Amino acid sequence: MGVAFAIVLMKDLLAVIMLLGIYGLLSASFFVAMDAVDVAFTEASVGAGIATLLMLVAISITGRSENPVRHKPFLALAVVIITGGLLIYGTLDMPYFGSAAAPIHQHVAPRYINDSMQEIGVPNIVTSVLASYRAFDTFGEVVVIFTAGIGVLALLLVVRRPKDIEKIDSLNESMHEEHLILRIVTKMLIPFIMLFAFYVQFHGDFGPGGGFQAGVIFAAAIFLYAMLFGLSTARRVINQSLIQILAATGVLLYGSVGVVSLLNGKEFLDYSALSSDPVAGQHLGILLIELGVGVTVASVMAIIFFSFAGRSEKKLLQDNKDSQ
Amino acid sequence: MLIAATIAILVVMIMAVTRAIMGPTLYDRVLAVNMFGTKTVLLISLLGFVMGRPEFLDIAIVYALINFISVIGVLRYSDNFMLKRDGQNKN
Amino acid sequence: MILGLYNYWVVVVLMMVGFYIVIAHGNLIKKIVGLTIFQTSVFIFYISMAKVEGGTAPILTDGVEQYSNPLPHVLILTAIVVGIATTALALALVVRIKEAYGSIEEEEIQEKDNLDC
Amino acid sequence: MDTLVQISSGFFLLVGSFLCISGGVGILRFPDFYTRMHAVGVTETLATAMILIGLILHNPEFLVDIKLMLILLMTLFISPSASHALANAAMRNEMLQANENKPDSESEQVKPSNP
Repeated sequence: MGVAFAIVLMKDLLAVIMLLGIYGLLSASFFVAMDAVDVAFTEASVGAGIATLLMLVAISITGRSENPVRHKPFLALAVVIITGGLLIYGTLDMPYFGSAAAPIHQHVAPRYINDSMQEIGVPNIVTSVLASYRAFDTFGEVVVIFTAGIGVLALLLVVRRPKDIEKIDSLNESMHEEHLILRIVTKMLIPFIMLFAFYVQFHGDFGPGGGFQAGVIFAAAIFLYAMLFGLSTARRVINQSLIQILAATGVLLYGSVGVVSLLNGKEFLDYSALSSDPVAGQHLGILLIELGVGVTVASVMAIIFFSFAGRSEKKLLQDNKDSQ
Repeated sequence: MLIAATIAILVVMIMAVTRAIMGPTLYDRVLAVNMFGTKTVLLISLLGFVMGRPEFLDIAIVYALINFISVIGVLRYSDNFMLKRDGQNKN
Repeated sequence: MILGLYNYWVVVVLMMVGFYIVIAHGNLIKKIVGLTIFQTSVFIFYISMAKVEGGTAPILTDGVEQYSNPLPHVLILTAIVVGIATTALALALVVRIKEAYGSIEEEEIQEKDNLDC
Repeated sequence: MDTLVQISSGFFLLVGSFLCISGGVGILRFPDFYTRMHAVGVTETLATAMILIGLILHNPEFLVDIKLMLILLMTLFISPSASHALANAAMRNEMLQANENKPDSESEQVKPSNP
């Protein structure tokens, strides 16, 4: 909470973003304390890692200082205090924290907790709800992520001329001379990170993890590589059109699992149609759609990062041109 | 003993946050964030033991990795700022 | 036992901090940061509702009877990833605004718009 | 034997906590960036290692031990290299500023390092 207050007061955007990183870490440890391990997993990789990075790249383009607030903030403060007061008044009717008799725990949750083992056969309830009971919902979310990826690509796509690439390369080389130790450590770490991402992907049935987290971790490995070895190198390693196709492939994989179950005479995304044994079918279905989610998330995150970093390099190049 | 260690780490986390808020320079802040991340890794592992389900250490591994990545990111993009200023000062 | 509601108060305070940033600051990046704080407060709200006293993480093992409610976890898990995607989109828009207007301060952008008409 | 392991685990945890606290005091009280970096270095490697070793001794389960060791190994890889990068960047920045001798509007000056 204190961190949030400090964010209000800070003028230097870089410091704000650093505090945002701390805020993400804090809320993630809060989620662990609240037993939401899957959510903590996601928040750790997304809120503390990716969000901070994207913000950093964005402010490296837009500049880091904030203008002082010129008008008096009293009106805003009044609005905020009144709204907050009303909300707090509203909480007086809420069930107490941690009480097992709260209405939220009465309706569908007991069914998930009691029956999901027989119906789905996956120990991690979060995964079974995410990928099976509420699969349609998750499908919508994957499509949203995909759309956001397309949007970022449409907004920030930079066409790179070969001449520019050479300049950027020389710029990068001068910058990376000091990064020798980091580069070596990173070289050792990246295979490990990718392996870990696969572990998270396929272990999601039994522990915290799943497609969303694995995708983000995989993308984080790509970010690390791109940051330390230069964007052009990373682009050579990871083909741009390939990840664009992969992003679409993930969504299609997800959707086609649903269509297959539809063709087999069951409802959309009802995996028991995939195999003669319903539980085996559920396993197969969850595996496939988690794979789809993971592929989509990883490639969309990579697309977003590459677009932002490409813009940032272009800006850097222009600045250097202006100053010469 | 586990609880004592947890409390100690919480105290240190508060100290790191103070430094991150006060921090006169950018690097102090990065340092504090880095320290905070490491302490979070420890806190997660300890919390797992305190709550009696220590099989969730995967989260701690992710934290360690993400922490590293974000520190590198901060340094890399603050390098960009430096380069920019460098370029401006040359003319 | 009104103190049993403290989790909601924390959420409300965080939410209001985010809200204040969004309405009182002119810098667009700062606004996005405010939105992120707001968003996280909603996450905390859901997750704290899911917590059951004496419960444990919703991963089935032998010998544990009381689990926390898995449903909010699912909703928030996807919400976080969707949140980062939308944040990225917002940042992309900010970058384009910067390139088009040369500024990311709300008032300066408005002034430029007024000049244009 | 069992009590011995428990006692040593408690000892490691205690030492780790003490080192953590001392590092925390260090990061608050030390006068400039490089000394603070030293304090953080102590907490990041030694204290982390101590606490993780304590946890490894505390826990008999094999898989959990492996994961803890993995975390330990990674911290031992990651934090020194991160600290190195940080110190390197700070050094370079300071040198840049010393060369230019230009007052910096953004709050980024590293204070001269004589306490």
